[in-house]
Amino acid sequence: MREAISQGLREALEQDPRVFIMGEDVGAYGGAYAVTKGFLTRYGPKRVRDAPIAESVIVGSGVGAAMGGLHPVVEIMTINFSLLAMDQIVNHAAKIRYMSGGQVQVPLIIRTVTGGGAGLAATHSQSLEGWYASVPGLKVVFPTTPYDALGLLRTCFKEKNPIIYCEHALLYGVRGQVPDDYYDVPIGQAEVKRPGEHVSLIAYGRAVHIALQAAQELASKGVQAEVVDLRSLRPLDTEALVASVKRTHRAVVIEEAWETGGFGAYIAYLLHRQAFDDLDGPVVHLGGADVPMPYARNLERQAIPDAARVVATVRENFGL
Amino acid sequence: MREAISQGLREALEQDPRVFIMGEDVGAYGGAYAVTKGFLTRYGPKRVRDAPIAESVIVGSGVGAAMGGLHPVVEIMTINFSLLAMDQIVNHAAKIRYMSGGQVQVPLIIRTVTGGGAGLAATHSQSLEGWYASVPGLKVVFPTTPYDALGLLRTCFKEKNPIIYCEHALLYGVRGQVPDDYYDVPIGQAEVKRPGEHVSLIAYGRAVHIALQAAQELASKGVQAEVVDLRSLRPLDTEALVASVKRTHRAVVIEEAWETGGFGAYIAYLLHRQAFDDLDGPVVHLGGADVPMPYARNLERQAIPDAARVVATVRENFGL
Amino acid sequence: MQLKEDLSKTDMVHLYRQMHLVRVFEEKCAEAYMLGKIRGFLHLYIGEEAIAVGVAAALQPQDYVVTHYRDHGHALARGLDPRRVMAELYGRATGLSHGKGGSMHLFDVNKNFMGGYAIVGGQLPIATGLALASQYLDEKRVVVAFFGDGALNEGEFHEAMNLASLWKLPVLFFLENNLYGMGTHIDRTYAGGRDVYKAGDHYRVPARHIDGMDVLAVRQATREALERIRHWEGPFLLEALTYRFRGHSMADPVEYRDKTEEARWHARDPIPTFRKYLTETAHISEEQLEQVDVEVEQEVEEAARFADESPEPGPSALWEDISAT
Amino acid sequence: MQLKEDLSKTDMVHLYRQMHLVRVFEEKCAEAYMLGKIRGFLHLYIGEEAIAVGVAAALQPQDYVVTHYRDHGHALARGLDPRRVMAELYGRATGLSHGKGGSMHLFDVNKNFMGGYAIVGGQLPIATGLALASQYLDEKRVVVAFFGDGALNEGEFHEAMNLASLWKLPVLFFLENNLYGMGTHIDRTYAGGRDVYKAGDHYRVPARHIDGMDVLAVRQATREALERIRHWEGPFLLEALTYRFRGHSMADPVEYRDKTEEARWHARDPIPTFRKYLTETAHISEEQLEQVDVEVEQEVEEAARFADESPEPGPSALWEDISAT
Ligand SMILES: Cc1ncc(C[n+]2csc(CCOP(=O)(O)OP(=O)(O)O)c2C)c(N)n1
Ligand SMILES: Cc1ncc(C[n+]2csc(CCOP(=O)(O)OP(=O)(O)O)c2C)c(N)n1
Ligand SMILES: [Mg+2]
Ligand SMILES: [Mg+2]
Repeated sequence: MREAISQGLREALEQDPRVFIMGEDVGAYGGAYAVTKGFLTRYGPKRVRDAPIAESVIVGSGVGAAMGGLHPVVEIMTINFSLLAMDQIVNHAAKIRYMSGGQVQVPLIIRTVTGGGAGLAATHSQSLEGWYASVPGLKVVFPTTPYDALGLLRTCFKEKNPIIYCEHALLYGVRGQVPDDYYDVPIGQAEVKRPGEHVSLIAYGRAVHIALQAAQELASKGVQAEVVDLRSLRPLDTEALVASVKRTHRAVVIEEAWETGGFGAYIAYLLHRQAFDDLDGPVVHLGGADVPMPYARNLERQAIPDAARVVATVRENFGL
Repeated sequence: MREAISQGLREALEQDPRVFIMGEDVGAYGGAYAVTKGFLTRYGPKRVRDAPIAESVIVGSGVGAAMGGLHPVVEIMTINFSLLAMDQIVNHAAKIRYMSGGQVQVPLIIRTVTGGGAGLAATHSQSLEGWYASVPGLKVVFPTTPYDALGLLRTCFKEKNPIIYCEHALLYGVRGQVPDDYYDVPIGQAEVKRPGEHVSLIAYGRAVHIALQAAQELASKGVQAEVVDLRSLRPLDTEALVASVKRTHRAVVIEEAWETGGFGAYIAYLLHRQAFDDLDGPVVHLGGADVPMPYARNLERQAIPDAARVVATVRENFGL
Repeated sequence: MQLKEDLSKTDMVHLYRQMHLVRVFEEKCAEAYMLGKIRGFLHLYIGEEAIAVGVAAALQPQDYVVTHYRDHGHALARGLDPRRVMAELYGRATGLSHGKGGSMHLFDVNKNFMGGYAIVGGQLPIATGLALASQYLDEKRVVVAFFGDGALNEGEFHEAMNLASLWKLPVLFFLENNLYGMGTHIDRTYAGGRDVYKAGDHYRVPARHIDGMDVLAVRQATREALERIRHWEGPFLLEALTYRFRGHSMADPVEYRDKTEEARWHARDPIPTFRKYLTETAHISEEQLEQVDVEVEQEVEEAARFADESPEPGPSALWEDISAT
Repeated sequence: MQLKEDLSKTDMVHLYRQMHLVRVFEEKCAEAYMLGKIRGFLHLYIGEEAIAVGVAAALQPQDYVVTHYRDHGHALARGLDPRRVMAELYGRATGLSHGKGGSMHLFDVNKNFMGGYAIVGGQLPIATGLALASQYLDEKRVVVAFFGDGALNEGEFHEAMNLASLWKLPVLFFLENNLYGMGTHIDRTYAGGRDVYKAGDHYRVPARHIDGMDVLAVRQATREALERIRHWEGPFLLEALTYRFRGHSMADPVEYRDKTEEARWHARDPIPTFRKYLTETAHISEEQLEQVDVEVEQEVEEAARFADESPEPGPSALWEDISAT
């Protein structure tokens, strides 16, 4: 996964002189999660820019540079720190095109790491991508396989819009096939990662892997779960989700974010709205525990949905 | 309404020496929306503190002062600017108690103005309270009448937690009875603002008034709509909402915030989950248009739900 | 004011014309606001015209301008069409942004006018980024970023100054110090004292302060600053002392200012001061200036008429311009 | 180092003891981390001990301490129970926060240790607020706020310095300048040059810089700064030059630093330096210090044993301490 993202960035740096990378420790350090390791030596300090720890000006100057004709990739080390740049993201990146009546474009990629599970506690384990997904003017993508990571990134570079590109710290090690030949993955298309007929497990990010694990366990009990990966939260491929639910008549939406007000609950709502008569029972939203993330391993495990919880949710709610 | 909030603040200043007010232009200017007019002269600069335009340190020093034994009221002029203080609100105010294992309390009231409709365009018309309502450790209240405004504020001052107290710019002029005798309104109790049997209109903030208007129109057509005012988004009085829907079998959740990922969609989800068998059809979520708020009056009107839209929604979805 | 040899009479009359245009335009705005034709917050620049006009006179067409919500002056001085600015304020389809941005968010890419920003301080990181683009693409454009004394205290000022200095980006940070952020005096918001330009030292950014009521001084200082910046010496900080004659916005009854302070500043009104200079020192005739006044008034009337007669944006405009396809 | 007359031998041995405690404690942490007993990010303070210990020696019990995520040194120097700190790092119910905060978020209200903050710069506004409470309640407490050279560039540094100065709040802003923020050298992140303490000028905050490898110098400078602050003269900025001997966190292979630079700093290790001073100048016997070493090692072993044997928090702890009732 790490290598796929890295490849996508290298391709862009090599093919488009307007592309550059800017962020905290993207250069000399090689990126907090080693995605841009070796880039500084390879592409030089004009293209790979270590920035001061100052999230607001990192994003804001990315917005300005995009307005000025470049295609910046800014890295916010983790989505938790994006709270310090939230004004630039929400009030500026997302709105400038609209407020200018379409005069100004903001082709900006904001790479960031989201999610919990690594023992980093409350300030460092949040899943805030749902907030960004609710903002008109932004796009939010979240790859879960190396194939999608590279394919989506390629598409991001063709976009003229601000995009939040989410990476999950615990997915960097995920392995998978990446074709040698060029391909890309369009933004806004969900994908059925595993077909099934009894229940739809709808998820994004690391929750997709949890859903896949759960599907495997369920299969051993004769329940065929379909796993649908959003791949992008905004635009949201509602059609694909509805289609899945119309096939299975049951759905669980799984995410790491807090259950209260979670983006997954919005998806559950949409499914009720658009497939009410096809449903055997209410869609279930399974989110993270409504607590600041605790440090202790046993508590952290309780706070993040896992395969066992998904299986139990399916069984309890649908009697499967 | 303005006077009720002002009264609540005056009472607290008079009764509790630990209470002080801090924010941009709360003193000499009298508050951007005149809520603290005359306070500086009356209570002096120790209690009523004009702060530099620096949202992060306004909230952050409020957090610190609360940890140090005071009960600050900080004013963020509008919720749009709270994006600049988001880290202090979400990563600090909300989490310090938990991260300290309960050692530290943060009794802090953050007053802010939310919503659109005044021709202020995209950067100044947002309804972000739903984001805050999704954060464990915060409470979010939103009064819609002078009675609730004073009653909730009194309760806020009894709390030891950080609270976002939302005011809607277009509701300051709302009139209503306020008893002379002491009363308060608990946080976490929704209220039926108008009873009805055919459909529940669930709303918060200015949308409550829109729902009331819609209910009146519907009544003239023989449809009795029940209007339920959340009064607080977190804690959410799910029980009261479910009870209403169990009576009416139909519901529309109305809010100004963007429809995508809206907090109202979460409420709709909860209702599906907890009252599925009592529903005649899917709960409908009616939010603001998924656009950055436009300036032009006609476009802005299109972007914010109004009574006509509520009525149409009820008729189209429930054939009423 | 000394006679400036490098300015032709035509140039000087143009400076006067532009200041007068901003003034008359905004007086018209105030009127339209009272009639409900303009809504929302309306922040008038009246009293500060010498700055926008002096700076604009020193800029090249390729330079970028970004500013705050008090942006009509900068827009008109930069040469934006008053009709389209007014139409924007009226929320009409013919506005610069089809009525979607309004008073606080003016944009005109054809003039490299890259926006009015309504979040205090929010324009400073963006200006820094535009300057980065200019440097990166070797375009030799300078970015002028206007901001107020209130914006000084936002963290973004600090972050932007630091980055611009570190990377030697071509930004002119232009502080319009009108002594107040809304109702709060700078002495109660800024710990560094009155010589605000000295903030530059902290970031190793060269800085100067000038009289913001003197259009020629503003123009001259801006020219000198731009010269330095254009040779890639990095950013520059200019502080111009000025005064906003009206309230912060139309809603502000201005109860926090001392009347004698106001009177002192009114006596220094940049427009009559410059007019006097033109007639007395530069020997430009009263008649010529009266002629300019008439033209300006006609231009503003025409802008208002244009705005008034323009259609509202169509309902589909709500959904347009959100994302590029 | 000169012999300090105002310090008893006991006091001096205590300083040594505390530095050694921090060092040995953290070496144990590194070991525990490799064994998977401590998780997440672990940021070691090794090399910087003279600062935390020197400052703590100058503080009064009522003073508040806030710091960043690299907080074990400040916690132990402030007198927090090593057993409960270690238990917190192990994520156990007996930890200071019942295992809910972890390494980056240590708190102990009994010691007025008001938190380790893992958002760079985030502690500075909070420190300012604690100081406001102290001033408001006339408590004469000073707040010491530790932060790194990386935090300098966050907007919150600016906002906090400005407000603290404006309102004359009793904060000691204590900059631990170890030259790097993660892998990035200060010369590439801060435009103001190497004499960072001069940033104080901008805010009219008095400032000094000192040798952060000399525990006595740190103690002395802190005492003097606190003296000034306590007389309500407002905040003070102290910059101590130091070096982190290990990586930023356990995950950091430290490939960005020059080995000769590292060696130069290792030669100035504050602990052997001070030990040498104690034996050679202050005439404290080797035996006495060896005795201290043994005690410290036992204390750390005991802390690790305590942590290891402590239970995990019970499942209901997940839902506790979110809101006060
Ligand atoms: C981040 C943010 N905080 C607060 C406001 C509200 N506000 C608008 S203008 C203003 C005063 C700004 O003062 P200054 O920067 O001096 O500019 P001036 O209005 O004097 O031109 C305030 C507080 C805002 N728009 N954005
Ligand atoms: C707002 C924010 N941005 C980025 C990070 C990631 N991060 C953690 S520590 C650190 C470096 C801080 O350096 P400095 O302030 O010099 O402290 P030091 O680690 O050297 O003690 C960074 C970038 C963070 N925790 N918070
Ligand atoms: Mg001002
Ligand atoms: Mg450092």
